[in-house]
Amino acid sequence: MVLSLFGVCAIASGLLGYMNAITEGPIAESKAKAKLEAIRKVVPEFNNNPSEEKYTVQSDLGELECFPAKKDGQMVGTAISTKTNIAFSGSFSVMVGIKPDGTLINTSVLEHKETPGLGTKMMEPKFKNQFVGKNPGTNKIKVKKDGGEIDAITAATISSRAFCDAIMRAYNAYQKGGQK
Amino acid sequence: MSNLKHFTNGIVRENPTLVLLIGMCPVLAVSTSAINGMGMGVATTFVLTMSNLVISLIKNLVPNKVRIPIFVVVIASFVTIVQMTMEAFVPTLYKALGVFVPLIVVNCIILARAEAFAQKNTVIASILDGLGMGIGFTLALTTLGAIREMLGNGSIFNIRFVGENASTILVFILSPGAFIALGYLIAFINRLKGNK
Amino acid sequence: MNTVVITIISLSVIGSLSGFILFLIARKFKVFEDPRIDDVEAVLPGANCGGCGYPGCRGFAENCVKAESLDALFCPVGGNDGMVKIAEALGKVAVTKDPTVAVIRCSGSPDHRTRTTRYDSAATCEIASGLFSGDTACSYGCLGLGDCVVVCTFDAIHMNPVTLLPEVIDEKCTSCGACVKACPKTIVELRKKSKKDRKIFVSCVNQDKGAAAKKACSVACIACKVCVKTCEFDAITIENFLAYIDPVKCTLCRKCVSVCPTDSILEINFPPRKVAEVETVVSEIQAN
Amino acid sequence: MKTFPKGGVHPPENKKASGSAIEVLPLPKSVRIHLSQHLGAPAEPIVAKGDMVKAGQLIAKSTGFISANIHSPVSGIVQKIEPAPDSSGYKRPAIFIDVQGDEWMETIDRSPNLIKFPDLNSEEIITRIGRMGIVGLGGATFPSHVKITVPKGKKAEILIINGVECEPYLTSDHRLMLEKGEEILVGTQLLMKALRVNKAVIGIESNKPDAISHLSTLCARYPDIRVETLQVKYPQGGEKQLIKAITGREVPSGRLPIDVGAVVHNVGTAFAVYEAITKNKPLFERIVTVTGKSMERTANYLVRIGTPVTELIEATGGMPEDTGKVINGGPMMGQALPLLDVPVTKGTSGIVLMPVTESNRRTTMNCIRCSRCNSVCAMGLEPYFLMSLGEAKRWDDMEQARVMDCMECGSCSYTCPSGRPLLDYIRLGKNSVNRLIRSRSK
Amino acid sequence: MSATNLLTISYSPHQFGSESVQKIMYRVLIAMVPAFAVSLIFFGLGALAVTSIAVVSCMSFEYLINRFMFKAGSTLWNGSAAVTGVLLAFNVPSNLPVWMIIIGSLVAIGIAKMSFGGLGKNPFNPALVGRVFLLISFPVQMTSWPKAIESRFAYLDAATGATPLAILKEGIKNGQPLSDLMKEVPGYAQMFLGNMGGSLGEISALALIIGGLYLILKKVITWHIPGSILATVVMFTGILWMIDPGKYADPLFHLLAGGIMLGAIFMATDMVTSPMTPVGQIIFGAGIGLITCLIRIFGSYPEGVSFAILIMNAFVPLIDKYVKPKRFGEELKNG
Amino acid sequence: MEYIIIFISAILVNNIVLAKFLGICPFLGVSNKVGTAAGMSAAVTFVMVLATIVTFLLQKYVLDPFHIGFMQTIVFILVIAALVQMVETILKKISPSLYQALGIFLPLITTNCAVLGIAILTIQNDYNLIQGIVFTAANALGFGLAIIIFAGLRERLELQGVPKGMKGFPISLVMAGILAMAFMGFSGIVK
Amino acid sequence: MERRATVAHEGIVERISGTQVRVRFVAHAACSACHAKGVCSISNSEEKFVDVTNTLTGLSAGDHVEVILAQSQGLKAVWYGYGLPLVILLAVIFVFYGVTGREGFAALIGLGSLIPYYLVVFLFRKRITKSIEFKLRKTE
Ligand SMILES: Cc1cc2nc3c(=O)[nH]c(=O)nc-3n(C[C@H](O)[C@H](O)[C@H](O)COP(=O)(O)O)c2cc1C
Ligand SMILES: Cc1cc2nc3c(=O)[nH]c(=O)nc-3n(C[C@H](O)[C@H](O)[C@H](O)COP(=O)(O)O)c2cc1C
Ligand SMILES: Cc1cc2nc3c(=O)[nH]c(=O)nc-3n(C[C@H](O)[C@H](O)[C@H](O)COP(=O)(O)O)c2cc1C
Ligand SMILES: Cc1cc2nc3c(=O)[nH]c(=O)nc-3n(C[C@H](O)[C@H](O)[C@H](O)CO)c2cc1C
Ligand code: SF4
Ligand code: SF4
Ligand code: SF4
Ligand code: SF4
Ligand code: FES
Repeated sequence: MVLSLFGVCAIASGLLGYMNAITEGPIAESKAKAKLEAIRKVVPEFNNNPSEEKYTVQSDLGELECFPAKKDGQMVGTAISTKTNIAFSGSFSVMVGIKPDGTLINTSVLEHKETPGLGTKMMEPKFKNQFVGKNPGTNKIKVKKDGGEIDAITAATISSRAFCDAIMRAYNAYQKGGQK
Repeated sequence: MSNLKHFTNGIVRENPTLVLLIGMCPVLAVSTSAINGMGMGVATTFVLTMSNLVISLIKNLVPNKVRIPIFVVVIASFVTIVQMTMEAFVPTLYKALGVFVPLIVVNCIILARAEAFAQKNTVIASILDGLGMGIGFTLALTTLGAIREMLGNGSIFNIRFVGENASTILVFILSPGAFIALGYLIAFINRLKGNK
Repeated sequence: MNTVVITIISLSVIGSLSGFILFLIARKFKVFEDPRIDDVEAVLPGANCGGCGYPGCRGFAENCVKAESLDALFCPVGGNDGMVKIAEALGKVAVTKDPTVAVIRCSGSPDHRTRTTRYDSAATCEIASGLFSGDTACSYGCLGLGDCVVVCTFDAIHMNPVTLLPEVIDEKCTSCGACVKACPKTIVELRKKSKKDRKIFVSCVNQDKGAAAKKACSVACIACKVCVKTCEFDAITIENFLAYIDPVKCTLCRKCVSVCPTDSILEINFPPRKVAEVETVVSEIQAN
Repeated sequence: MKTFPKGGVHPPENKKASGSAIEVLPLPKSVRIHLSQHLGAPAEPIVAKGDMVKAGQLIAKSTGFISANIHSPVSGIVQKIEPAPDSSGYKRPAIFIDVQGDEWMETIDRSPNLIKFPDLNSEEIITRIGRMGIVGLGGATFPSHVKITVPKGKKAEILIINGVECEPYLTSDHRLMLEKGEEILVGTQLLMKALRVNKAVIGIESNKPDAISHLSTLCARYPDIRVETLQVKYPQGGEKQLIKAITGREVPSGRLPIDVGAVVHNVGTAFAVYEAITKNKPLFERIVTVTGKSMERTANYLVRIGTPVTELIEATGGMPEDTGKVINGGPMMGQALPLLDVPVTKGTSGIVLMPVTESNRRTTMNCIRCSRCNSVCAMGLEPYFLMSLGEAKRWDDMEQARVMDCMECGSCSYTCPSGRPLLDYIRLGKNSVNRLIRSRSK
Repeated sequence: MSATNLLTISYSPHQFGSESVQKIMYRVLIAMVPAFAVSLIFFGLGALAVTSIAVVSCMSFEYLINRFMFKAGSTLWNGSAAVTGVLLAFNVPSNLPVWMIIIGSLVAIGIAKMSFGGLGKNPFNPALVGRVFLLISFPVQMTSWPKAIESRFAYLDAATGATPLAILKEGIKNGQPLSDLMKEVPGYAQMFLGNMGGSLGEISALALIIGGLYLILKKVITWHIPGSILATVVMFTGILWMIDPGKYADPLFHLLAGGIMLGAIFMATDMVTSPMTPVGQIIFGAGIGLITCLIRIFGSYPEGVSFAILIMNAFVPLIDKYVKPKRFGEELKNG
Repeated sequence: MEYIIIFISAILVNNIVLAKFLGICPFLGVSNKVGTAAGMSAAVTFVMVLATIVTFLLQKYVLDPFHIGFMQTIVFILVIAALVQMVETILKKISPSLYQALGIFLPLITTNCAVLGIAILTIQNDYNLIQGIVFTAANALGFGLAIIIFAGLRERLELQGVPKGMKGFPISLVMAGILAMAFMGFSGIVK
Repeated sequence: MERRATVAHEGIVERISGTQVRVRFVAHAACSACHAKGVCSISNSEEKFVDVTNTLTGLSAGDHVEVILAQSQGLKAVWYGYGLPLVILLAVIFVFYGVTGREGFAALIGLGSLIPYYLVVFLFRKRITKSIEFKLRKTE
C-alpha cells in the first residue's frame, strides 16, 4: 500500500520532472521571444541580440533593464523595461524605446492590472502615438491636467499619469545610466 | 448507462456550472472573455479526461485506502503538465488565467467525482464522463465569457461588434458583472428546466 | 536530469508523508458509506418531500439500506413501483401498500351552501378556522382558502374558481399526505386508489343532525341511512350523523350513489351510466 | 399627566354614547347562556330541562380553580341544554331558558340604598366573589376570585381600578363611573380588603373629565383611594401598560401583575363586587354600549346576560342599512359577529355597528419596513418580524422573539401602511407556540 | 341587513389608521420638489429630460415585470417606482444619454428591486444600485458634470466641468495645496444654494434640507439616519481638518459638496433598506458617514456616499438582528 | 503600515470572495445562519493560516533550493489536504465533545480552493512569512466578513420570500454582484 | 422559557446506554446530495455522532430527534478549537520573528507551540465536555 503510493508519487514526479525538462526550453524561449518581441516593437530594426548586451540601471523602483539595439554595430536605440507604481491598480511595466538622442521611439505595455476598457486604452494607438518622437528633455511628458502635453485617456487620468511616470523613469534612467 | 449517456450527462443534465453549481470560482474569475473561458475550459477538460483515464486504468492496482491521495497526485500531475504547457505555448492566456490554472486541481477533484465514478466504471465510460463534464464546463464558461465580453467590451472572441469608441457596459468585465451575469444565466436555465 | 532526480525524491517523500496522513485519517475517520445508498437514492423520486417521514430522499435511502426489512418503510411518492425498485436494488422484499390518492370530502359550492358572512382576514384556512367556523352556514365544510393547495409540492391541488373548492388532479397526486395535515377542517382524506382512478366516497364532513345539515348545505349527508341499507357489502357506516364508505370493502358497485337523497355520495371517473342501468339500480332498491 | 412610555396609537375616539345615561333593557323572551363565558374551564350545568329557575339562581357550577359559576339572569323554565353556535360560529354547550316573569332569588337585596361597610374578612370576601360568579368585566373575563387570591410568597401593594376605557366607541365604563361612582368606590374598598392593601388608584384617561371630577370628589371620603388622570393613548387600558403608567413598574415578561405587587380590576368588576358582597347579587347583568357611526340613537343598557344581540340592536333603532360589520366589543379588540342571534355574555362590553365603508380591511401589500409597527407596539415587539416568522411557520423563532408577550392590542395592524394582517399571524403564532410549550412540559 | 350585504367577519382590529404606502411615497415626491426646482434653475432642460426619462422608464419596467414575469397585479401607482426614478435621476449628471438612463432604470428596478420580489423586499437601495452600476460602467459620462446655469438650455451637448469634490481630489493627488484648490471651488453660499457642478439633484443643500424637514414633519422619516450621517461626517472631517487644515478640507465643505445631503436625507432613509430601530439607524448612519469620508479622502473615487449607503445596506439585516427594540418588562428580571 | 495596507487591501479592496473569486462555493452554498457563519470564519482563518505557514516553509526550504518550483501545485495540494484533515482528527482525538459541538455547529469548514489559492498567491506576491500570514489572515477575515454579511442578507430573504425563478443561487449571485459593486467603492483606498 | 439562539440538527437515535444517547446525524442535506462529498476534504458529509445526556422519556433507538446546541456554546467550541490556537500560533510566530528575525525558525516554533496547546485541551477535555451541553428534542 505504502509502496503503491510511493510508486505513484515516483512515477508522477518522474513524469513531471521530465515534462519540466521538456518545457523548460520552450518556456524560456517563449519568454525570451516575448521580450525580444517587445523590444522589436519599440526600437527600429536591429541585428544584434539586445538581451545579451543588457545592462541594468538603478532606480527608486529597483533595477531597470536596458537593452541596447544595434544594427551592424551601430546603435539604433535602447529598449528600457520600466515601471510605475502610481497606476490605478498599483503598478505596471512598459517597454520604452529611446533613441540615442533621447527621443522616444515607441512604447509597449508588458504587464498591467489596469481596468479593462479604461486603463487598457493606454495600449491603443490613439494614446500611445502621442509619445512617438517626443523628447522628454524638451517636451513635457505629463498629462495636460498637470501642465504637460499628453492628452489623458478619458476617465483614466490615473493610468495616463502613471504611463508618463513610467516613461520619465525610463528616460531618467537612460540619462543616468549613460548611453552605452 | 450507455456510453453516450455518460458523455451527455455532464453537458446537459449534470452540467457542473449551470446545474450542479460546483466549482464556481474559476467560472466567475476567468469568464472575462470568451477566449479566456474557453481556454480554461479546455485545460480543465484535458485534466479531467486524462485523470479519469489514468485512475480507471490503475484502479485495480491501487489499494482502496490510499485512493484519495493517489487520486490527488494524479490530478495534480496533470494540472502541472497543463501549467507547463500553457506557460510554454500560450503565455498570454496563462497569465490571464493566473492563479486559477493551479486551482484546476481543486476543481477537478470535485468534478471528477473520484471514487464515485472512475472507480466503478469502464475505462471508456470514465473517459467519456470526464470529457462530457469538461465540455459542459467549457460550454458554460465560454457562454458566460461571451456574454460578459459582449456586454462589457462589445466583442466576442475579440471580434468587435461595436465601434471603437462606443461605450460598453464595463461592469460586466469587472467582478460584479461576473456575479450578476451568472446569476441571471442560472435563473434563465432554471426557467428552461421548469418549463420542460 | 538532476532536477528529475530531486523531483522524484522530494515528491515521493512529501507525497508519501501526506498520503500516509491522509490514509491514516481515512482509516480512522471515514465512515464507510454504503454504495447502495446511492443506488437506492437513484431510484427515488428526489422530491425531498418528507412524505416518508425521513428528512429528504437520502435520509430515506440510508434507512432502507440500514433497515432489516423494508416493512416499515414506504415512499408514498414512488409508490409500490418505487418500493419494488428499491427492494430490487437491495435484494430485499418490498411491502406493497394500496396506492392512495387525496380526495376532497366537501361539495359545498356556493349554489349548495349559502354564504352567511364575508371573511376578511389573512387568507389562510388555518387562521380563518381559528377565528370562526366558516363563512357559510355549514360549520364543518371547506373554507376554500387553499392551505391544501399551497402545501402540495406536486401541484396536484387547485382551487376551482366556480365551486370555490379544491380539486385534486389524480395523476399528479402522490398521496404524500401534506394536504391532509394542512387542512384544519380534516376535509382531505387519502383513499385507496382503484382501477382507472375510480372512486366513490361521501363528499361531506358535516356532523350536524340531518335537518340542520340539510339546512346548512343542500348536498350534506343527512345520515338518513338509505345508503347503508343499499350497500350489499357492509361498506358504509354512519357515525356522528355522517356516513363513511370503507374503501376496502367498497366494490365500486355504484348503487349507493343514486339512492342518496342529497347527492352527497360522489362517483368519479366512471363512464356515464346507461339509462337502463339506472333503472335496474332503482328497481333493485325498490325490491329491497 | 401620566402615561406608559413607549408605543401606542390614537384612534379616533367616536365615543358617541358617552352622553347616554344607562337604561334598563326590557327582558327578552328567552335567553341562552353559554357555559364558557370566562377564561378557564367551562362551568357544569346543575339544572335540567324543564326546571324552573329564578334570576340569580346558580345554574352551572365552576369546575376547577380557574373557572366561574354561572347564575340564571332571568326567571323561567329551562327549555333545553345543548350545543349552539357561539360568537365564533362553532357549537358550544349552552342553557336555553324561556323567560317567565322576573322573579329574583330572595337572598338578593334589590333596594337601591348604599351599603358601605359590610363586616367581612379577606377570605370571606374572596369566597363570596367566587360564589357570585364574578369575572373580570374589562374584557378578559378572568375569574376575579382567582385574581384576588394572592399566591403564597407574593404580596399585593396596590390595587389599580381600570377606568381607562381606551377603546374607541365604548362608553359603558364611563357611564358606570358617572352613575355608580360611590358603589365603585365601595367595591374598590372591598377588593382592597380582600387583597389586604391600603392603597388604590383609579386610572382614568383625560378624555373623561366628568368622570374624573366626579370620582375625585367622592374620593375625598375614601382617603385610601385616589384618581389618576392619564393621557389619552391606546392601549392604556392594558393591564401592564396601566401599571407602568401609574406605578412606573414594569411587569416582567411572562409574569403576572402581582409580581410587581399590583392587581388591576375594571370599574365594572368593582361595581359587580359591590353588588355581590353587599347585595348578595350574582353577576347576571352588565352594562353594554350599543353604538355605531351611522346609528341615529346610541345607548348604554343594563342588560341581562344571555339576551340576544339582535334585541339590543332593535332596541336602539334597528340596524342601519349600511351596516357591514357587527362587533362584540370595541373596534380595536372586539370580535366580529358572524351571527346576530348570539347572546350577550359576561364579557360583552359593547356592540359596535360599523358601516360597510369601514368594515373592510385594506389590501395587503409587502412590508415596506417602515418600522411603524415596531414603534407603536407597547410591548416592544417587532410585529413585522413576528408576522414573517408566522408565515414561515417558524414557531421556535417566534417564541424566541417573545410572541407570547403580545397582548393582541392590534396597534400594529392598525398602523401598518401596507395593510398587513400582522396580528392575525401573531395570534396564529401564539396558538402554535402555546401548543409547543405544552408539548414540551409534557 | 339585506341579503346581498353580508356581514364581514375578521380578526380585530377593525379600525385602521390613515397611513398608506401611497401617501408615504407621494410625500417623498413632494419633498423632492424643491430640489428638482433648483435643478431646473441650474441645469434646465437636461434636468427635465433626464428626470422624466428616468421616471417613465422606471415605472415602465416596474409595470412590465409585474405584468409579464410575476403575472401579478400592478403596483405601479404605489409611487415607489416613481420615487426610484426621480432619485436615480437626481444621482446622475443632467447630460446623461437617454440609453444609459434606461439601462440605469432597468438595473434599479429589474435587478435591484424586482429580482428580490418588488417593493419592500430589496435589501439594497434600487436607485443607488442603478447609479453605481452606471458609474462603474460609464465612468466617462457619469463624471462629466454640466456646468450650472451655463448649460441650462443644453442636454447632451452641455458644457462640462468638475464638481468641487473632484477638483479637490484631482488637485490633492497632484500635490496642489488645498488653499489654491479652495479658490477654484464655488463659495459656500453658492454651494448651499446649489450653484455648482454635480448630479442634478444633489447640488442644493438648502432645497434638500427643506425637503428633509417636510419629511420629518410628516413623520415619513426620523432624524436618526440623516442626523448620524451628518454628525459622523462633521466629526471625521473635523478631526482631520484640525490635524492638518492645509491638507484636509473643512467639515462645512464636506457637508455642502457632493451627494452627502441627498444621500443622508433621501437615500439612506429609504425605510426598505435601512434598519428598523432608532439605535440601529444611528449605527447605520454612522457607518455611512464613516465610509463616505474614507472614500472621499483616501479612495480613488471623489465621492463615496452611494457606495457607503450600499455597503451599509448589506449590514442592515445584521443590525436588525442584533439591535432589537427594548422589550417591555425586560429590565426587571426578578420583579 | 505595510501590514495595515496588506490587511485593508485584502479585506476591503480586493476581497477574496468579491474581487478575487476564491471560496465562492461555500460563500454561495453554505448556511444562512449568522452565528454559524461567524464560527466558520474563525475556522477558515485558522486552517488557512496554518496552511500558509506550512506551504511557505515548503516553498522556501524545499522547492526553491532544489529549483523544483513547478512542483508547487502538486505539493501544496497534497500537504493542504493532509493538514486540513489532520486538524480535525486531532480535535476529535483530544476532545470528542469539542469535536462534536463543532460538527453540529459548522456545516462545512472550507474548501481547498481558497486555501490553496491563498497559499499560492502568498508565494506569487513574494511576501515574507509575516506578510504572508497577515495577508492570509486578512483574506480569511475578508471571507468571514463576506459570509457573515451574506448570512444576514439570506436570513432576511428567507423570511420574506424571493420570486420563484430567482430563489437560491440566482438571487445569491445577484446579491453578491451588488455587494461587489458596493465594495468597488473602496478601490484606491490603498494601492 | 428558553430564549437563547440555538442551532438544531436533526438526527436519529442510534443507541441508548444508561443516561447517554448516541445520535447519528443524517448527513447535511447540502452535502449529501453533492457529488464532491467523497473528496471534499473537510465537509461533514461523513456521518457524525453526538453523545447526549438523555432528557426525554420514552426515547428508543430509531427515533427522530433534534440535537440542540446553544449558539453561544457552538461559538465557544469554535473558539477553543480554532480561535485560541490561531491566536497562540500568531503570537508565538510574531514574537519569535521579532526577537530572532528568522522566518523558518519562528514558523517551526509556532507550529510546535500548537502541540502543548492541544495537550492542554486534552487534559481539560472533561471540563470542556461538561461545559458543552446538548439538548434533545423529539420530532415526529
Ligand atoms: C471600476 C473602475 C475602474 C477604473 N479603472 C481605472 C483605470 O484602470 N485607470 C484609470 O486611470 N482610471 C480608472 N478608473 C477611474 C478612476 O477612478 C478615476 O475616476 C479617473 O482616473 C479620474 O478621472 P478622469 O480621468 O476623468 O480625470 C476606474 C474607475 C472605475 C469605476
Ligand atoms: C393562565 C392565567 C393565570 C393567571 N393567574 C393569575 C393569578 O394567579 N393571579 C392574578 O392576579 N391574575 C392571574 N391571571 C390574570 C391575568 O394577570 C390578567 O389579569 C387576565 O388575564 C386579564 O387581563 P387582561 O384583561 O389585561 O388581558 C392569570 C391569567 C392567566 C391567563
Ligand atoms: C389592549 C388592551 C386594552 C385594554 N383596555 C381596557 C380598558 O380600556 N378598560 C379596561 O377596564 N380593561 C382593559 N383591558 C383589560 C385589562 O388589561 C385588564 O384585564 C382589566 O383591567 C382587568 O380587570 P378585570 O379583571 O376586572 O377585567 C385591556 C386589555 C388589553 C390587552
Ligand atoms: C423616505 C424614503 C426614501 C426613499 N429612498 C429611495 C431611494 O433612495 N432609492 C429608491 O430606489 N427608492 C427610494 N424610496 C422608494 C422605495 O422605498 C424604494 O423604491 C424601495 O426600496 C423599493 O422596494 C424611498 C422611499 C422613502 C419613503
Ligand atoms: S394532493 Fe395532497 S396527498 Fe396528493 S400530492 Fe398533493 S399534498 Fe400530497
Ligand atoms: S380542503 Fe381544507 S385546507 Fe383545503 S381549502 Fe378546504 S378547508 Fe382549506
Ligand atoms: S405585537 Fe401585539 S402587543 Fe405589539 S402592537 Fe401588535 S398586537 Fe399590540
Ligand atoms: S407597519 Fe407594516 S409596513 Fe411598516 S414595518 Fe410594520 S409590517 Fe412593515
Ligand atoms: S470554492 Fe468552489 S471552486 Fe472555489
